[in-house]
Order: sequence, then C-alpha cells, then structure tokens
Amino acid sequence: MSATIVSLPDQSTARIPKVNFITKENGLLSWLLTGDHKRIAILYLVSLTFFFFIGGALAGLIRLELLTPQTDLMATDTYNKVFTMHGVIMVFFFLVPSVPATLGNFLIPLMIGAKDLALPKINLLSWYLYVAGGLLAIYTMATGGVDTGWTFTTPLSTHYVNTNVLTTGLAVFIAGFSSIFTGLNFIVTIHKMRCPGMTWFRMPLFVWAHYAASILMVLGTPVVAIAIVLVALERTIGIGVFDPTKGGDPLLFQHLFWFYSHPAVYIMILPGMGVISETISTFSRKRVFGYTAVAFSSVAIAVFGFFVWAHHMFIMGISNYAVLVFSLLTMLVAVPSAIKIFNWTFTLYKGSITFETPMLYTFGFMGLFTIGGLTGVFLGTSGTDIHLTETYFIVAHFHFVMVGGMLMAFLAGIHFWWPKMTGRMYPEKISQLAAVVTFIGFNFTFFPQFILGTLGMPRRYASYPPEFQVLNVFSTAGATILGVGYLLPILYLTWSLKYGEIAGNNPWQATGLEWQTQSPPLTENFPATPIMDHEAYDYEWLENQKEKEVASVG
Amino acid sequence: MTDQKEMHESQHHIVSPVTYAIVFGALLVFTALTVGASYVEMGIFNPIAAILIACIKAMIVVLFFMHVKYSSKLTKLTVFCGLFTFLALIGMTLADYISRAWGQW
Amino acid sequence: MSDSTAIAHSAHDAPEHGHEEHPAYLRHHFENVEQQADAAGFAMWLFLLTEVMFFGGLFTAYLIYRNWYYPAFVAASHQLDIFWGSLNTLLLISSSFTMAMGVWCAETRKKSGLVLCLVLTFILGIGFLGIKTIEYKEKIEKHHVPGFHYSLNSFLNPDSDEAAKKAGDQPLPLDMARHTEVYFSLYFAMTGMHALHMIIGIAILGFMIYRAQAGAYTAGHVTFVENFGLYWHFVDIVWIFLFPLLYLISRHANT
Amino acid sequence: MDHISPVIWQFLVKWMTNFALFPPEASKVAPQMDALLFFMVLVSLVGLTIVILLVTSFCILYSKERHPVAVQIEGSTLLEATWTIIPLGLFLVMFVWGALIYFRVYTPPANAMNIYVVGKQWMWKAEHPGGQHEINSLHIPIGKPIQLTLISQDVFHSFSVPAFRVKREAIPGRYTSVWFEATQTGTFHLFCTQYCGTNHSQMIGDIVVLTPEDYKKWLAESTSGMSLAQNGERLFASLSCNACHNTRPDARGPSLANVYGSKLALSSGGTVLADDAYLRESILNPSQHITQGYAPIMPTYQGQVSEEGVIALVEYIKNLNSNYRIDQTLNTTDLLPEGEGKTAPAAGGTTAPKAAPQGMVKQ
Repeated sequence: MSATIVSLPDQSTARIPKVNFITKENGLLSWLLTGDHKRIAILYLVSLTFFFFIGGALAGLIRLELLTPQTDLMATDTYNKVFTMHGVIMVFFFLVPSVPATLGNFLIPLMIGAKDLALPKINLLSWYLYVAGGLLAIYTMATGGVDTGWTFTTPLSTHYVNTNVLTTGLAVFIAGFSSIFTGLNFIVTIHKMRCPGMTWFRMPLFVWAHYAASILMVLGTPVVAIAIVLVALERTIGIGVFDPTKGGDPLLFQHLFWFYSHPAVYIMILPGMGVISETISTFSRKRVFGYTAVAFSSVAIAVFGFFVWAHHMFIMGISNYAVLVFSLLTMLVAVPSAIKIFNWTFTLYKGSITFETPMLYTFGFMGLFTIGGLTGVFLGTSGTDIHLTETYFIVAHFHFVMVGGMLMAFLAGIHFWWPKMTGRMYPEKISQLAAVVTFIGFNFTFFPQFILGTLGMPRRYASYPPEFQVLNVFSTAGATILGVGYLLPILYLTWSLKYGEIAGNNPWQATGLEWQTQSPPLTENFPATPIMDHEAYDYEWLENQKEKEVASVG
Repeated sequence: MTDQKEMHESQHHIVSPVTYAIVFGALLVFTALTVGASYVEMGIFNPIAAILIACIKAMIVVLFFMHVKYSSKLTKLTVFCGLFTFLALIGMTLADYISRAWGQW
Repeated sequence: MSDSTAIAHSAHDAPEHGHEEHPAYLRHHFENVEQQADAAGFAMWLFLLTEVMFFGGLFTAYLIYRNWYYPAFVAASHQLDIFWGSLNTLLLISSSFTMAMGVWCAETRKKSGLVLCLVLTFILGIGFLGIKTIEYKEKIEKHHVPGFHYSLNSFLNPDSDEAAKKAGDQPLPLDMARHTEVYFSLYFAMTGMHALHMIIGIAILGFMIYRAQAGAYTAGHVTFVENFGLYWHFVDIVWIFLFPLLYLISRHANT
Repeated sequence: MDHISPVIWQFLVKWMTNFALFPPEASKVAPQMDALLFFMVLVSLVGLTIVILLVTSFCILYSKERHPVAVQIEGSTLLEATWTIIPLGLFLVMFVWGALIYFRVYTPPANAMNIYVVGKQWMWKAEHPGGQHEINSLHIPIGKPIQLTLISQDVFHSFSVPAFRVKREAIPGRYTSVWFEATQTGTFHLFCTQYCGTNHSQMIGDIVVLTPEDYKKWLAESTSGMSLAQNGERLFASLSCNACHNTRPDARGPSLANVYGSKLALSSGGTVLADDAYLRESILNPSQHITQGYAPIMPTYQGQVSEEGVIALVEYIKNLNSNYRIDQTLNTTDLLPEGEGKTAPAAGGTTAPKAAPQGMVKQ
C-alpha cells in the first residue's frame, strides 16, 4: 500500500497559482453572475451537498422508523412523506445532476481543450433553475410535504391525496429544465468546442459517458415534464386523461413517466461510469482496455435505454406481449454494462496499480455495481420480477446501483479531481478510511434488503411483520456506519481547503488535458488553445513530456 | 475531424426568396387539399390522407424554411434523432395498447 | 513543475486564430464566429428536440384515446369550426413565410425589410391567438371546458346544438358522450401548450422588432434571428399536425 | 452472560426464534420460480466471483511494488466478444425461462375456481362464489387452482403473496387476474405492495390455506345466506336489467344465457370473447360493446353500481345457463333468499315467458 503515484511539488516552495478561476474575481455577485463553468460547478457542488444531506437525513429517519416492526417513531402519514421527499430530493436534486453538473461541468471543457461550455449563460440559468426547484421542494416539505412517492402514480397523485402534489410537481418540472439545459450544453460543447486534434476517439471516456447521458437528458426529460403538466391539470381542473372514471388510462401516466424515469437511471449511472474509466486508467497507469468498446457501450446504453421503460410495469396489466418485448430489450441493455465491468477489470491486467482513495472508491463501485447490475437482471426477467418487484429487493437493487455505484463514483471523482478543483490535496489516510467505512456501511445497510425483498417485505411500509426485524436492524445499523462514511469526507475536504498540501498541476501523473494546466485552472482554462497530439490515456506521451521538461530545465 | 469541415459546409447558404415563395405556395395548396379531403368520405383513408399531407407540409417546412436541406450532416442527424425518439415513444406505447386485446389472459 | 509544456508547445502550432479581427459579438470562449453561430444553431435544434418530445407525450395520449373513443372524438370534433381552423392555419403558415423572409432580410442585411417581416409575423401571430381566443370563448360558453362545469348537452341532444345539428350528429349514448371530455382535455392541453409557445414567441418577437430597428441583426450577426426562426417554424409544424388531428380527421363517423 | 444486557439478550433470543431467510414455497409455481431464482443467484455469484477474483489477483500481481512499469495493451476483440456473447447468452436463457414462468403465473387453467378481490384504500375484500365475504383475509383450499379476478375501487393496489411467489396489481377500471395452487396448509402473508396512500402498510392480510375438509367447514360457517350469483340476480332485478335482457320476442337486449365464454359479433364489426372484462365493460360502457343487431340504447351504470355490485352481476351472468331465472325475476319481486343453488336448472330454457307485470319494467 505504500507505493504511490502521487508526486507533489516541493511543499516549502510551492504556491497555489495567484491567478486562477477562484481568485480572479471576488464577492458573492461575481459567483452568482458568473459564466465560468468551473465556478458554476462549484456552485452546484455546494448546493448538491446541501440537498444530499437533507435527503440523507430523511433516509436516516426512514431507517430509524424501520428499526422496529411497529410505527412508533412517526405516524404512517409522516413516514410516507419522509420517504417521498427522500426519493424526490435524492433522485431529482442529487443523483440526476450529481456527477454531470459538478464534475462534468468542471471537466468537460478542460478535457476537450475548450475555454468554456458552449452556452455559459444557459449553464448559469440551469443552476438557478436547479436551486429554484430544490428550494421549492424544501418549501413543500416545510409546508406539509407530499406523500405520493417519487413516482407520482396516478390516480393516487391526482385524486386521492391532498398534500402538496402541485408544488412538488412544479419543483420536479423546474429541475427537469435545469437538467435539459445541462445536457444540451454538453452535447453542443462536445460537438463544437473540441480543440484541434481532439477527435472523437481521442476524447476521455468521461466525456463519452457524459455525451451519452446528455442525449438521454435532452430527449427523455420533456416527456416527464408533460406527464407532470397533465397531472397538474388533472388535479386542478379535472381533465380526464389519467382518470379511469372519465375514461382515461392511469397506465398512460406510467408509460410517460417511465419513458423518462427509466432513462433517468442511466443519466445517473453513465457519468459515474465515466469517472471510473478515468480513475482506473490513472491508478493502473494503463490505457483503458478496449477504449472503443467502452465508448460505444455508453452510447449503446443510451440508445437501448429508451426502449426498456415498461419493465417497471410488468405486473401492472400491460399487454403480455409488450412484457415479452420489453423484457428482451432489458436483457440487451444489461450487456453493455457487463462489457464495461470486464473492460475495467482487464485495464488492471499488467498495469502498475496503486491504491489511493479514488481507486478504493473505484473498487467499491465495481463490486457494488456488479451486484446492482446483476440483480437488475433478476428484475428485468419477467418471471422473477413478479415475485421481486415492489419489495425491498428493488430498493436494494436501486440503491446498489445508485448509492453503491453512482455515489461511490461521485466520491471517487470528487477525490480524484479535488486537487484540480481546489489546488490542494485531501488527506490521504483518513480518506482511505472513509472509503472503507462507506463500503462496509453500505453493504451492511443494503445487502440485508435483498433478503428482505426475497422474503417479500414490501417497499414503502412503515410497519412490517416481526420476523423481518433482524434484517431491518442490520440495515439500520449499517446506515449509521454509512452516515459516518459520508460525514467524514465533508469534514476533511473542508479542512483540506486551507490545510491540504499544494497539489501542483498533475499530482496523479494523469494524461487528461485537464491535468496539463495549472490547478486550480485559469478562468480561460488554458494559457493558449491546446492541441491534442496523442491518444487518450497515452502514458508514454506523458513520460516523454516529462523527459522533455527535465531536458529543457537541465 | 469532420466537424471542422462540417462547420464550413454549413457556411451560410442563403435561401432565395423565390424558394420561400414556392414553399409558401405549396403549403397553401396542401392546406387547401387537406381541408378539401376532409369533406370527402374516404373511410380509412381520411386520416391517412390528412396525416400524409401534414407530414409533407412539415417536411417542406423543415427542409426549406428551417434550412435543413442546406445544413450540415449533424443537423440532419439531429432532426432524425428527434423523429426517431418521437416515433419510439408513440410506437412502443401504442404497441402495449394494441396488443392488450390480443389473446386471452 | 512549471505549466505543462504541452500547452506552451502546442500553442505554437495552433492555427492563427488569434490574429483575426474579432467582431464585438464574438464571445470570449469561441474561436471564431462560425463556431459560435454553429454552436448556437445546434443548441437550438437540440432544444427543439426536447420540444418534440414534450408534444410527443400529448400526441401519444391523443392517438390512444382516439382509437378507444372514436365516436366521442367524432362528435366532439364537430364542435370545432373548420373555418376558424383553416384560417388559423393560413395565418400561421403566412407568419412562417414572413419569418423566413425576415431571416433572409437579416442575412442580406436589409434592415427595413427585416423590421417589416418581423412586424408582419408579429401581427399574424397575434391574429392567430385572437382567433384561438374566439374559439376558446365559444367552448367556454358551451361548457366544453373539461372539469366541474363540463356539459354533455351538445352530445346527448345534438339538435339543441347548432354545430352538432349542422354536422348531422346522432345523440351519443351517455357513456360515450362522457368521453368527449377526454377529447376536449386533449384539445385544450394541446392547443393550450401550442398557444403558450406562440405567446412566448410573440414576446420574443416584440423584443426582436425593437432590436432590429436599432440595426442589431443586420450587421452580420444573424444567429438570434435564425434561431428564433427555427423556433417559430417549429411552432408552425406543431400546428400543421394539430390542425388535421383535432379538426379534420374525425369528421366522418364510420372509420 | 452477565456481560450481556437483558435487552440485548432478549433481542438475541427473539432473533434466533423468529428469523426468516427464505420464504416458504407454498404454491405449485413457487418451486419453479425458485429454480430460476437460484439459477440467477448462481450465475450472479459466479459472475461476481470472477470479477472479484480477477480484480484481487490483478491487484496483487500488478501492484506498483511488484510491477513498476505498466504494459500498455490496446484491447482484445476476442475477449470483448467473449464477454459480450456469454452474458448475452445467459441473459437470454433467463429471459426465456422467465417468460415461461410469467405466462404460467398469469394464464389460469380452465378449471380454476374464481374468487373476486376488490382492493380499496386500505383493505382487501374477497368475494367467494358461494357468497362468503372476507376482508383482509382469503381462505382457500389446498391443491385446487384458484384464480383471482382483481379490481381496485380507487388507486393502484398490488395483491402480493410472497409464499406463493405471485403478485398482481389491482388497477382501477379494469380486471386483472392471477392464479395459484396452494401446496401447503397454513397462514401466509398477504401484502399490498403498490404504494396506495396513508395506510399502505396496514393493507395487509392473511392467506389461509385449508385442507378440503376444513375448507368445506369454513364455507359453511361463513356463508352469508346468498351466493354471489344470487346477489347478482337481486341486483339484476332491482336495476331492471330484465326489462330488456329477457326472452320475449320483442326484447330490446340480447339474451344473456350462455353468453359467457362465447364469441360475440359486435355491431361495430369484429367479434369479441365475452369474458369477465367484457361483461364489466358492457355494463359500465355499453355503447362500445353493442351486440350485433341491437340498438345502442342501454344506459350506462357507471356510478350506480359499486365494483362489488358489478362483480355480483358478472358472476350472475357467468353462471346463467338459461333465461329461466331472468324470467323468474320478471314474475316476482320477492326473490327467494333460500335459493337452492348457484344457477338455475337447465330446464328453464324451454319455459315459455310468462306475462310480466308491466309495473316492473321501467320506460
């Protein structure tokens, strides 16, 4: 464990560059009116963390309530509101924007050698929309909450609850536009702003993954927007489109909802996969095994992702033939994920591996995402879906992919690019500890839920039969550990802002263009437009560069 | 790569007002045609004719008014993508509704 | 560990972008004007894609319910006036034409022509909304707005209703008549969303007329006009589909 | 022992004695589904083990200490093909196997006993053909295929019996169905698994599987005096359905005898199988389901009959082998509460229609 690739400049002489995007302008307004993608990424990071901890606190409440079989901590009504808000905040205000809006925003222009995203003002607008939506969601929670579940299933959401469905819907609608604008911005940037020499197949896989996710954002999100508009109209004036008593079909809502919300899980996971491609290459000093396969598997996930949505409705009375088709397509969409996992594994082969924190999170991701992905196949298979759907199995599956996969990837990315964003290193030992604690806590929390699901414990239950208690106690205990695992990074990362070691340009000896400029970067990213004259992940090129540098200095 | 070339390909091709006028005329003719067709009893072909005419109208608006005919491959691909996903949404959803009545479950 | 030599090195080989004359409207992060225009146009197309999908949900709903409740859709579509519908189509197509001409004027730097075209587009757009208001007003008077005040009278007693009588409607059975509400829900949702897009477009047009008079778009930087043109044509295309779907294809009872 | 606090000790004891790891396999389809489930678990474990083994061994073999200089490898088409095709093949096996089970669960056998289940916020109401009502519980005999016809009165619910490995949504406005055959006596959990509002977690109940003898006993004990079809008959008369659906030569509605399960020609063209869903639809939305040769004059009963009422009517029509009972209802307002059986004797078909008291017939 002692070997490391970290090479920091001499701490006694090193200074954070005087001119960088953070110091360029001062004052709150210079942040609130900025067009700089890096500053917007920081704004996103701060607000995302805020929403993550609200969502996390709600998750804590859920786990506490489920410690005992009875509804003793809170009434069922409160419990319903708590898990609904947990879902809404975590899905729409954390997972969807997490990696794209922070790391993607910060890094895509840097990685492709551009000065900024193509539409800086739209980028800022998208942050404002995000914050407006988020605050509206918080306001909703403060003024009575909403208890429809994050899926807003009709006719429950239209006729049978009298909580704040409208404001929550509006919050999601607004957040949807934020996500559309982010995705649109990425696509335009990746198409039009690449620096000379940056061909499609020289782009880092992080950019490919974001490109795929952006396609989903742009094409999927508007469909959920119209579904929410129709729900709002149904609630306010009673149009009958989803109302069975007026001849509407409530399943149509689910079709429209899942047309977005299934691709949405790929919006969440694809950028995470992008992060993993970067870290695994850097820490094994090797080009990603099968670069093209990984790149195309991202696009394949995006394309197939649009054709599998009805697997959320297998038992809901859709046509059995449709079940066949959607189940088959679901099997197809599972394959690109398997391809990615194996390619990452073989990237390690004959590498020169070190185990810094981002790499530990990466291993966590690979293990947990493999489990999450494989259990997804259980649910995509129409037969077993009957038994497993709507139980804790699906909760566990979803959290393995989203928390075990996406959040691990997010933390891997945050640690990996922290030196680039702030110019300072995070403390290595304690962060390795945090990574291990997170991994252990996560498994304790969510693995028992697979068993609970197989036993048949339904999701969204405030109380449950007593024989499920043991596993629920395990889960709650694990959640406590997990909570510590998430608090630690907040503390030491904040600490490192002032006391961290100076990182220098390229502490990891990584090859991406973002590492070839100063940290934190200039507002214009590069002193001059860079030229990409080598393939992605070309460590020999990096060696040559270093030799040249030494030679020229000498 | 090709993008640099694309950029130059998409260099402003200014569509002449004559083309616009012809397109405008065609749109008017098609509008008259579709209104007229709706008064004729054609059975199943009534909606088909109406949709077909609407598609033609939309196509010429996209090609000429929106300059797609003179635009880069990327724009054409974008239009195609939109159309594809739109049809996927409608087609796959309708597939469920149509096949619900099949067989006895 | 100074700044990476890759940058310094590559800067020498970079094409001489920096020495060109930069127009004022070129934003700092673009290399040149073409890149900026290209990016903006592409972004606009992507935005239109999201709009396509937005309306896609409504079209899906329309197709499903039209197949389920065809007699209700027939009777309900008889309540729409083809005359107003056709006139509106005419107005919107004309406004599309004037908008296209406006783009041409901007490209060929004809300031007064551009202003004229934009004003015409503006007026035609207002005209469209005016007619839509007339139609909506009629629906409100007849209680054809879905919701608590919805009235089935026109469909249960077609003789009491002028439009239904003219179309020779037979009374619908009660259960089918109730489904006319679904038609009108979709009618208002679809035309309402379309009208909302028109209103936004007209607001932007107003702003553009003001700017065009100042000559902002006739100095070579036409991206904004072009992109707005794309938006306006898109709104036109939506109507090109709405018109036959809502007004025309359900005129005949036996399909 | 002294070191363990009594509370924790109590917990441990409770855990040891009341701790489930796998649900009972109490239906015919359960072992079949579990076979697939175990197959998938096996595949997953093998897959996971491969990944973990590879990652750990690579980490050990190629750590920086042991392997200071990485060897650059572009990739391998052969390997890519391997890990594309093998998972795809396995997934396709799961797909086919799963689809077989899916169709098995949702295709009831012809001889299944039908029980209607109505879901509403927040209870399950079961209607047995014999007229027994149950709330939040379901008594069934062992070894007999049971078909459930589900409908919801308000929002989506989901009828889930983990021990049977079956689950089906009860949706508003449409019948869905599922079937199972219990293979173990005992009491099993019934859950509503689709989130349905405030008391979602209280919408639970028991599935009680009884031996045939116990079941008979239970049927006799919990009878409400009238069978479901008899309830339907009473409703049929009180709604004056018999005014049109009778056997008189000038009847305005089609005869309903033996209509269930037959192919009907519709006035809109095409034929339709008269199943539960069709019967329900033609009561609530008659104009879309007019039998050929009849005018669309039937009024809708939407809002006038509860879902239980519709179920009773459907059950009545289902069991109508002749028009005898219908004609009987025309003759007397006083229905026999001690009606002998579920259905009328088949001899009724030959009975000539008797003059109906005009007062009974509306319009």
